Amino acid sequence: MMSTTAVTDLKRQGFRQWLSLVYFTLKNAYFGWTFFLPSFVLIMAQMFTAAAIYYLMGRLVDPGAASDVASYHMGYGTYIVTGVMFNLILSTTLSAYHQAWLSGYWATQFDTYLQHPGGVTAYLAGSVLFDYLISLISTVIYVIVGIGLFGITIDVPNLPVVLVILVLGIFSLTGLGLLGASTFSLLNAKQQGQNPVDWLVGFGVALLAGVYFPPAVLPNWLQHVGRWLPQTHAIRAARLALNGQSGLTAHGMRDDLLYLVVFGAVTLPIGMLAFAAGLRRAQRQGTLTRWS
Amino acid sequence: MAVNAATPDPERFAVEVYGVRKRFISREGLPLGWGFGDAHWIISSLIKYRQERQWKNAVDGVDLTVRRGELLGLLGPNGAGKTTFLRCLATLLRLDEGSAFVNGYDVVRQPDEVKLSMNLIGSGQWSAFDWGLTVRQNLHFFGTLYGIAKAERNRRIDETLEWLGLTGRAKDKPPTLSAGERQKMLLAKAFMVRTPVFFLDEPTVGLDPDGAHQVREFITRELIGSGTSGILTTHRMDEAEDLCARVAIMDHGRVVAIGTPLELKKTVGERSILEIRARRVPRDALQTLRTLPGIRTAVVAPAGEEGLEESVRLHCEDLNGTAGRVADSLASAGIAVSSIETTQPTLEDVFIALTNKRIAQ
Amino acid sequence: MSIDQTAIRPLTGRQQQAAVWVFIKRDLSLLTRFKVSYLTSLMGTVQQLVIYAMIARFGLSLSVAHGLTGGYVDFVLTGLALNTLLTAALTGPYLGLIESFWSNRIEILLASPLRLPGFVIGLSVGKLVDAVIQVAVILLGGWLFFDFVWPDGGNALVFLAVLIPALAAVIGLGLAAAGMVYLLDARGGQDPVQFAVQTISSLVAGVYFPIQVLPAAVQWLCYLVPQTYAIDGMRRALFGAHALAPPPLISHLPGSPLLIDVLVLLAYAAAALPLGWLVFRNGMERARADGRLSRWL
Amino acid sequence: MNVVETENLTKIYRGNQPDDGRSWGDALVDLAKRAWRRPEEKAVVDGVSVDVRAGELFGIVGSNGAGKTTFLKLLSCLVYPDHGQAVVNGYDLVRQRSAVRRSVVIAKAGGWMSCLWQLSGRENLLFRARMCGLSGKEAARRADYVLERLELEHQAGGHSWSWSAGELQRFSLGLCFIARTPLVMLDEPTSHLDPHVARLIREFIREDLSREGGQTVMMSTHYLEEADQLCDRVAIFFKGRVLACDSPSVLRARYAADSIPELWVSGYRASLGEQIRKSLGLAEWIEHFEDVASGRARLRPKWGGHPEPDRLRSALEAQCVTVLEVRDVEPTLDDVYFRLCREKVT
Repeated sequence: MMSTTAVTDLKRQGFRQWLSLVYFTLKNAYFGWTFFLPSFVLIMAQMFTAAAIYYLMGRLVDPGAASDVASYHMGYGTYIVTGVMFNLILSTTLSAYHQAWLSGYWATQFDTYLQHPGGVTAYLAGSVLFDYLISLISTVIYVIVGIGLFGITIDVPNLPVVLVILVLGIFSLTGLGLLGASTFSLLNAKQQGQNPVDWLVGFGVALLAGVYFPPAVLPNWLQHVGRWLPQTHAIRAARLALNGQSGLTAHGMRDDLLYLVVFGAVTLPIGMLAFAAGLRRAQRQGTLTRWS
Repeated sequence: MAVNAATPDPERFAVEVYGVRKRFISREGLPLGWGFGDAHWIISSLIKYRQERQWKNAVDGVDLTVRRGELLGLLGPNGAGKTTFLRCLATLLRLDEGSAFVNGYDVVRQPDEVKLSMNLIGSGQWSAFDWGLTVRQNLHFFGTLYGIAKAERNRRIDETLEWLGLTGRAKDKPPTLSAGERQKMLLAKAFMVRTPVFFLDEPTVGLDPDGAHQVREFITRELIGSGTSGILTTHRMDEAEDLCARVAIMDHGRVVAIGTPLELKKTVGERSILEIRARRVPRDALQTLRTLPGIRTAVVAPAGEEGLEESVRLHCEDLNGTAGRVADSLASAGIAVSSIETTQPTLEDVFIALTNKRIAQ
Repeated sequence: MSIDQTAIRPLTGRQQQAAVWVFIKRDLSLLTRFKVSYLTSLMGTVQQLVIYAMIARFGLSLSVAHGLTGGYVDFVLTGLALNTLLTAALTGPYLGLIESFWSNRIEILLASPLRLPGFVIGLSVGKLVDAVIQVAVILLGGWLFFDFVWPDGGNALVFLAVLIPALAAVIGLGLAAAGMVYLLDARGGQDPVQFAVQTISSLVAGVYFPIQVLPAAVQWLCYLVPQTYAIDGMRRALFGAHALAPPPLISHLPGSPLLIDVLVLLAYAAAALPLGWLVFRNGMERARADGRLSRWL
Repeated sequence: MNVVETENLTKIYRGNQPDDGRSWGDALVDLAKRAWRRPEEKAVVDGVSVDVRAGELFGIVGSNGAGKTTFLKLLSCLVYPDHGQAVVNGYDLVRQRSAVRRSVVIAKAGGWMSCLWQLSGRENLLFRARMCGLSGKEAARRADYVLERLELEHQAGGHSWSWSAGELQRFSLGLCFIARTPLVMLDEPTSHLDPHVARLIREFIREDLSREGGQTVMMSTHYLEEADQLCDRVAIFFKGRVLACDSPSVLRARYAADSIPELWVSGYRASLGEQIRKSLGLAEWIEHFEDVASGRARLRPKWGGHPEPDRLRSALEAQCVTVLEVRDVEPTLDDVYFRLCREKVT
C-alpha cells in the first residue's frame, strides 16, 4: 500500500539541485544530439564546401590588388576562410539562447522543468552550454582541416591571445544573444532559425565586418556603420593574433578589445532586461509551454 | 474467401472487403514522429531497422461489406487496426493480401476511381489546411483538386458552409477556429466534393457535447440522409448506436463481431451481466471477484459523490449459482451490497466482452 | 439532394492542369499574406549578391574569362542566377514532399484524385516560382548597383535550348532525391543524392570560379553533374562563342562546345528524368507498402 | 479546508492570439496595426469565483472555448490572471507564483507533452519525482507501483515516441501521481481513448489519486456522464463564466425537471427529425436508435420546456411514426448542461 499522505509543502530546493538540473539537461541534450550525429557530419561537410568555394575564389585575386588583405600576411583565400571561422564561433552566441528557448518550447521540455522554481533557467543554461560545446568541437575540426587544406597558419605562442579575443567577443555578444532570445515571446519569433536580432546582425556582419572582404572596399559611410559591430573588431584582432602579427598590447589591438568590453558591458544589462521581460510576457500569456 | 469475391456488386454494396491483410515492420526504438537528424537514414537504414525488424499484423484478414446507404460503425481498442484499415481502403496503404472494393472499384487496380469515389476524414486532419489561407480559399483549393469548375465550386461552398453554420467564418483563417469549427471545416471539405462513400475516423473526438451533437446531426441528415454510405470509427458506444445501422468490433486486426447493436447484444447473452450496487468495492475485493469460477471479467464504474453507489458489472459465463457465489464472496469481505441483479447488456458490455483478451494478458 | 452513385469520371487533363495552377495560386497567396517574412527570407539572396559583387570589385583577375565585358561580376552573377534556378529544381520535389510530410498534408493530398505527377509538380512548383523571384533580385540588383550588364549579344532561343534540357535533367535528379525520403528515410532535410549533386555543383561546376582554377585531380568531378554543361552553355549563349574556355574535356572534342553542351544535356535529361521518376514512384510505393507515408502510423 | 479559492478570477486575451505559424516579421506588422487600433478584448475566463475543497474530485465541463483549460492554466501559473485573486494550496496566486507552481501538477490533453523524449518511461517518472524533492528510494518505489498499477510494465524502458495514445495518457497520469503535489489538474484525461483504457484511468483517478493519494483532483471533460458519475462536484463553464457549481445530484435537483419524457417509437428516420421539431417549436432532442433498419428509436428532448406528451404524439403520428411507449426517466447532467447553456444563449 502506498503512503496516503500528500506532500503539502515541498522541500526547499537549493542551488545544488539547480546544478543537477543543468547536468540533467546536458545529458538529455547529448542523448538528443546522438540522433543528430549524422546530420552534424553533413553540416560539417557543407561547411567545408563553402570554405573551399571561397578559398578557391581567392586564387583569382591579383596579389597586388588586395593590399588590405596583405596587411594580415595571408592570402585572400585564407583571409576569407579565417573570417568565416571566427564568425562561426561568434555567431553561436547570437543564436544559442534563442535556440535553447525554441527547443524547450517545441519539444515541450519546459513543461517538466516548470515544476522546479529554477527549472526554466536551468534548462536554458544547460542547452546553451551544450551549444557552446558543439561549437567548440566544430571549431577544432575546422582548424585542423583548415591547416591542411586552406593554408591557415597558427602562431602557437600567440594562441592564448586568440582565445582571450574570442572570449571577449562572446562576452560582448551575449547581450545581443539574450535580446534575440527575448524576441521569442516579444515578437513571436517561434520558427526555426527565425531570430530577428541574429538575422539583422548577421546580415550586417556578412557585409560590413570584414568576413568575406576587407571593409576598406565599402563606401565610407558603410565602413562607419561596420565599426559599430563588435564582430568587426573581434575578427580583425583575432586574424592579426592568429598568425602572430600582433600581441595583446599592440596599439590597434587594445582599441579593439576595449570596444568589445564596452559594447558587452552596455548591451548585457539591456539583453538581460529584455530576456526577463520576454520570460515574464510568455508566462503571462501562457505561451511558455506549447499547449496544442 | 468467397469465390465470387473478385467481382464487386456496386449496386448493393458501397464497400466490399474480402480477406484483407496488412502487416508492418514494427520499429520500436525509433522516433517516428520527429524530425531528428538531417541524415537519420544512416543510422536507421544501416543499423537499427535490421536489428529490430519484427512483423506485426495490423489488419489480419478482414471481411466485411457496407451496404448502399448504410453507415457502418467500427469499434475497437486503441491500436486494433481501425485507422490502418481505413487507410487501406483510401489507397494510402497497399494491401498485402485480399481484395477490397470501394464503390465497385478495386482499391489496388483502380486507385484513381477509388479516390474519386471516397473521402477520408481523419481525426486531427484539419492540420492539413493551410493556416495562411482563409476557410474559403482552403475549400476552393480542395475543390479544384477534385476537378470542380469554379462556378459550381462557389455554389457548393456557399451551400455547405451554410449547412454547417460556418458562413460567418468563411473569411477567417483556420488557427482562429475552435476545435468544433475545425472539425466542421473538414466535414465541409468532404461534403463539398460529394463522393458517394465516406470514411469518418473519430469525427467527434475532442468536441464538446454541443459540437459533437451538431456533427452527429450533420452526419445523419446530410450524409446518410442523401444516400451516401460509409464507415465510422469511434470510441463512444452511444455514438455508434445512434448513428450506425450495423456495428463491427475490431480487435488485433480482426473483426470479432458484426451486426446490428441488438444482434450484438444477443451474442453476449440476454442474461449474462450481473450488476452489483454497493457503496464501495475496494480493489482487492474486485480482484477476488475476477477469480471466481464462471466469471469472465468485472468492470467497475467508480462513483464520485458521497452517497452515490458504485456499480460493478460482472460478465458471467452462466448465471446459475454465480450470483450466490458473488454474494458470499462480498459478504466475507465485509462489503454491504445494496443490490445484485441481472441486467441487459449494453454495447459497452459487448465491447468489453469481445475485446477483453488484451487486458487479461 | 442526391449523389450519383456510380458515374465516376476520372479527371481530364485540363482538370489536372487546373490542380497544378491552384498550387501556384496557393503559393503566391501565401507569399503575399506573409509579406514581411518573405522579404526577410529574400534578404539572404541580397546578401549573397552583395558578397560576390564586392568580391568582384576587389580586383579578381579573370584571365579565363577575358571575353566578359564586366569581368567577374558578369561571370559570377550569371552563374549564381542559373544555379539558384537549378538548385530550386533539384530540391523542389524533395522539399515539397517533406514539407507535406511534416505538415500532415500528404494524406489528404494523396487521397484526393490528384495523380502522382500532378502531386509532385504541385508541391515543387512553388519553389521554382520563388527561385524566379530570387533570380530577378540577383540580376536586377546587379544591374542597378554593381555594373552588371545584360549581354546584348545573347541569343534567347539558344539560351532556352540550354535551359530546358538542363531543368529537365536536374528535375530528374530531384525526383530521385525525393524518392530517397522513403527509400532511405531521409526525411530530415538532407539526402545523399541531393547532397552529392549540390556539393559537386557548387564546388566544381563553374558557378563561382572557372573550372580551370581547381586542382586537376578533382576537375573530372564536374562532368558528373548537369550544372556544369548548363552553366557553360548558358554563358556561351549569352556572351558569345569566345567568351570562356570550356571545361577541359569539351575543349578537346571536335565541334562547337555549345552544341556539345546541349547534346550532353539532352542525353542527361533523357536518362535522368525517367530514371528519377522511377525512383520516386518506387519510393512512394514502398511507403504505401510499409505505412510510412504520413507521420502518424 | 479549501485547496483552491478563487475570487473574480479573470483572464483577458487581446486580439488574435499569437500562433505558432506566424513569423516575427508579421508579428511586427501586427504590432504596428495594434498601435493604430486597439484590438478587441475577450475575457476567456470572466470573473470566476470557485472553491475546491481538499481531497475533492472536482469536474469542469463546458463547450470548446468556454475557458476550462485556461482556468486550469491560471491555477497552475502557466498564465497570469488580469484581475481577481486566488489562493492555491494556501499560496497567493499572484504573489507566490513559484510556490504555487511547485505545489501543483497539470497534465495536458493528449498526454505526450509532459514527458521528456530523451528519457525512458521509468526515467521520466524518476526525474519528475526527484524534481519534486522525493528521495531516490521512495521515487523508485512509487515508479514501480505506477508502472504496475497502470499496466505499463512493458513500456518502462520505452520512449514516448513509441507509445500509443492510451499509454501516453497513462504515463502522464503516473507523473501526476508521482509528483505527490496536493493538487492535480487533468485536462480531458479520457478523450481519444477506448473504453478499456478510459475505465482504467477513471478508476486510477478515483482510487489512487483521490482516495489513497489524498490528492485533490480538478479535471475537465467533455463527457458529461463521466463527470456525473465520477466527480464530487462539477462546475459548468460557459463563455468564461461559471453557470453553476455543485455536486451532480444537487445540480440535477435544482436545474432539471423531476422527470423527462422519453418516447419509444418505430418507423422513425433521422431525416424526419427536423420537420417534427419545427412543427413543435422544439429546439433539440437526442435520438437514440435501437435499430436503424426498422426505425425503432428512443427520442428524448434535450432540456426543460418539453411539450405535452399528447402534442408530441400527434406531431409524430402526423409523420407516420408510431409511438410505442412514453416513459418518464430521471434527468442526467446532460439535461442540466443544455438547459443552462440554452438559457444563456437566448
